[in-house]
Amino acid sequence: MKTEEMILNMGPQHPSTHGVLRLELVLDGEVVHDVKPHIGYLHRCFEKHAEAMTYAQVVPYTDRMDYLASMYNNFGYVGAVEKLMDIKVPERVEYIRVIMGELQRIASHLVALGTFGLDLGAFTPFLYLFRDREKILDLFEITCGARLLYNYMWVGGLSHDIHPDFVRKTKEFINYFRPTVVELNNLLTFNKIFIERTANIGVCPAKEAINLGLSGPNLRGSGVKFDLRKNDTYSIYDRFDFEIPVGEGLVGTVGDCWDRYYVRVQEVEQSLRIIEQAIDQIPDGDVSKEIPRRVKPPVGTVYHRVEAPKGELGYFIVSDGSVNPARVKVRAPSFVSLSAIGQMAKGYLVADVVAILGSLDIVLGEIDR
Amino acid sequence: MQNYLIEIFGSEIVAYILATVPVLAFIVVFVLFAVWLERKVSAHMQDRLGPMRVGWHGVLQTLADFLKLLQKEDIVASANDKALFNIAPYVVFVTTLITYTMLPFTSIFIGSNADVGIYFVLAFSGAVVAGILMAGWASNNKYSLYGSLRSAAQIVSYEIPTALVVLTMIMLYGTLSLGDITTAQTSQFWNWGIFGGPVLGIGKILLVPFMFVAFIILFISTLAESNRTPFDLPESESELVAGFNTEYSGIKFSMFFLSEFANMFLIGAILVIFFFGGYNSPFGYLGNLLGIEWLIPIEQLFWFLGKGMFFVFVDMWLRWTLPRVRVDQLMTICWKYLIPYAFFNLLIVGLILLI
Amino acid sequence: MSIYDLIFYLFATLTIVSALMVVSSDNIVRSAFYLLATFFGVSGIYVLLGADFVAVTQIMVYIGGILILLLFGVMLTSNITNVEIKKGTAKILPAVIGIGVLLGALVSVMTRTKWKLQLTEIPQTTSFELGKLLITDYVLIFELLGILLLIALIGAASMARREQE
Amino acid sequence: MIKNYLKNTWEGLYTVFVGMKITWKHLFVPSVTLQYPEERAKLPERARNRLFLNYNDCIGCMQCATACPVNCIEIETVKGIPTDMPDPTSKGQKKALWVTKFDIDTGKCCFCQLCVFPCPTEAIYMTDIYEYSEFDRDNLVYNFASLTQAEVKEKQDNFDKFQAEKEAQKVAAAKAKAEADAKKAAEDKAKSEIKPSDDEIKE
Repeated sequence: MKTEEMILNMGPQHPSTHGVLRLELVLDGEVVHDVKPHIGYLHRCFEKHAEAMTYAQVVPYTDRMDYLASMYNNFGYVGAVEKLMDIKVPERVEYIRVIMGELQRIASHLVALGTFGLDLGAFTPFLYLFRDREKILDLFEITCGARLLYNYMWVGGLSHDIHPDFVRKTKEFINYFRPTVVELNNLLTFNKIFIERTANIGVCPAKEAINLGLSGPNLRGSGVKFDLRKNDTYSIYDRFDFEIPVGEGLVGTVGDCWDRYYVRVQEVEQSLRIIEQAIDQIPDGDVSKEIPRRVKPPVGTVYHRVEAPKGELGYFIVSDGSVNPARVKVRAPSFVSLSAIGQMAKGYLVADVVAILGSLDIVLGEIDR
Repeated sequence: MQNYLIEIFGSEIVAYILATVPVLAFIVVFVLFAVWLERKVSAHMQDRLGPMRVGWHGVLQTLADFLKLLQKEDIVASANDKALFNIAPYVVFVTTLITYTMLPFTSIFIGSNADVGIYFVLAFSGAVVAGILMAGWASNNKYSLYGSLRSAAQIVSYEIPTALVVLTMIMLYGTLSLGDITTAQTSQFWNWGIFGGPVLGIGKILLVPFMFVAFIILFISTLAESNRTPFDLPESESELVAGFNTEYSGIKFSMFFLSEFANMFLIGAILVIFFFGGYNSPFGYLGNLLGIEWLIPIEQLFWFLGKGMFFVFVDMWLRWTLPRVRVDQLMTICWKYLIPYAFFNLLIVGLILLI
Repeated sequence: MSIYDLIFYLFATLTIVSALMVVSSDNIVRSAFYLLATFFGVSGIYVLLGADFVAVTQIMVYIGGILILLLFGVMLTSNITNVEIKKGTAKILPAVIGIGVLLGALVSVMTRTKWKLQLTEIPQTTSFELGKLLITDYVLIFELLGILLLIALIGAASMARREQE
Repeated sequence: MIKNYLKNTWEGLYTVFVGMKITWKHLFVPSVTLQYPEERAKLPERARNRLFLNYNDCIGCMQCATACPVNCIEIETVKGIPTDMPDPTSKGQKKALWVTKFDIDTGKCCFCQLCVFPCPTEAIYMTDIYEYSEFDRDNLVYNFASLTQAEVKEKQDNFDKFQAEKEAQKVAAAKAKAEADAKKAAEDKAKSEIKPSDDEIKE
């Protein structure tokens, strides 16, 4: 039977495009033939802007890229500049950075898991997870005063030392949070309807995932055991004992939406493990000792990559020896993830596009920059 | 009831119009209450408080919202099919409202204890589809059209398991009339449909599990017919923005809203009538005990509304627990699961009734 | 004029006007929706005649089934609203003959029928009797029809199934 | 196949009940939200909200304005004159400048706190005030300089006058010098040509 293709614009104003993203869906009935993402609605000229800023002033701008994981954006940027300037930061700073980074990873994953549920119509888990994310934000707030855009990690150190209550409150949080993961699994992860909606949907085999350049939980969901914290270790991640969860196709095929989702659930648990190990080992010291008064790196280039919650976050910085960077290029994980949607969504239904988009966990602030 | 009203007013027309007033008033008040309840239930299930400002714990919040909706600008886009766009909400509302004529609220207040009873209810809840299709098509919006087509497919499909279970229950009671079905379950709660209804002896014990299965099937399929989560595909906000009522605002939107909530109570009422004794009290009436005759209808109203509200609450409870199914899974649930189960259930109940 | 007369005229007008609109409307989707009103009017008249079961069946089958199918077909066909609908008279002679024959038949039936001038008794509801008859006298036809519909159901389900690849 | 079918049915119903049990439990969990205008969360002491300037402590060093990545701080200063110096800061640090303008456009501010750290006198800091919405965008520009327009003018005039006096003094001195030189030159006419003095070039 000859049928006509229909073009449906999903977004830029749509409840489940996670921001201002426009997806152009080519449909045959409800079956998706092609998905073309149109981006740029949130473009803020980050890279160009950075050229007019001093190295220290760029940090608040990195906050605003992946605004759900600002700490990790800072982490990557300061790591890159420190590499360029060859600064060795104190031990205490490294430990605090790792703890903050892992807390941020949990917070980011909680949003990812919650909104994924929301995309599939489960509203309640979303609010439970946001309730717990709030607790992490409280931890950040007592430390640096901000809840979303921290500007916490500076080149060579940290803006504030941790709050005296921080260690106690973090331990309290870990104890409080563990049962929530179990509850989430009962309420959402192993719910039959949820499994039916996500298993065998948006399957991305390992080979294709590598070809597409996916990273982070999206790559691991396809069964590739690759994590920069282990494979290209930075900071002090080599001191901690944790596992890299990968998608195993527990309820469907390896690399489906459910696997990507479940990898995140498991990563939350692994992050808790890292925090537990690190929180007891924080050495004494001064966190602002190594902060240079004027950040003026020598002429040169650097590429530094970190395992951000959404995947491989890389900073390529060119220095011309002045106080302003000559070029800052960001390898944003969400951007690469979004580019995979065309291949992933082909042949599935409109409702699956929402599920696939949700499982990729994109943040438009990072895609458009 | 009608005769009484005709006697008072002397005119049939006035009497009939007046007889509809309590039902209409009930629906409006019920919807105001149910929307508030929905918000409160969802809020407390999500560790929130919900509306707290207007009145005690926000009981008047819905009234305030309703007044706001009435004042809103009535937006009709230039590309809409204006006549159909304007009629559609009323078609949906009226077809839902018509079904209330058959509901026995108490033993004395029943719109029409007609022989067709449940058949009438099923027919008109199917006719809602026409209104929804009208809304979706007249909106001239792809999301609305998708929503309305999905809704139509969903309601038409789920009529089959509903009808099969209704058939099972009709076999049990031997009548289509909802009033007669209720009277068949009088006196104590073990006469309720879920416990085998008026059947006596060994058949009653054998029937209980199958009645339970029938109840679950009817619950699921009527839930789907009223477009509630997990079957709220026509208005699934994460895919279709708001489905067939995307383009509506103000009073017309509130008409859809009214009919959705009226539908929720309707399915609750149908379940109660079939399985939980309708307006019958589970333990006998206080009015009989005290010898006050006028107390009985009030008690009956209380039980009927109370049981109905319980199922409305369960609907809400489900909505705030479950994710939404996909459109093809919706059909899978209907055709591959509910219909075969309902069919076998029908067969077995028939056999049990024969022995 | 009693309330029954009033309701009868209401339904009759509804039926006739909407039926005229069905054939005269420019827009095919609108025609389909006018058909809704026609069916509804007809079922109202059935009720007044005491055929409550037929009336409800009319709504169930024609509105809930056939009309919805029709609308589905119309809506899912792309560009249907842009199609020019021919409304002018094309072949006058056959039309006149056809209408003449039909009119003659109707008029002859009308004049020959012995009309009840006064409603002597309120028409009794039929569903109970109908149910009895279906299970006793016409049980074979009923069962055969049931099987036929079941076959149709199974056939529809198997046709709607996605092809295994 | 039948087994799978029954298993699916069972799982479908069972997991729904598991979920319902959880939400039922949460129905009785006390709410975690606050009724905002009546109840307010206590902000930690490091809370970063609206910027505030302790004007008396500001020495007009411009470091905050330089550090700001969005240029939301505008500072203008006038040099103090010996007879009219601004009071020292609360910690006794001497000020050399009158801060005639210190505007923070909170509409632009990105709450990065970068301006707070360089401040030598801890005059600029972030407060815990977070409700300051305005109907007019211009009202979001906060003027912290407490000098009135007249005072600013006065300081400017004073400085100009002072400058002019200084200029005049210098000119006078130069003139005197020049005159002296001229005298000298007139005296030693025959000796050499007059050279322009260094002072004159500098001025």
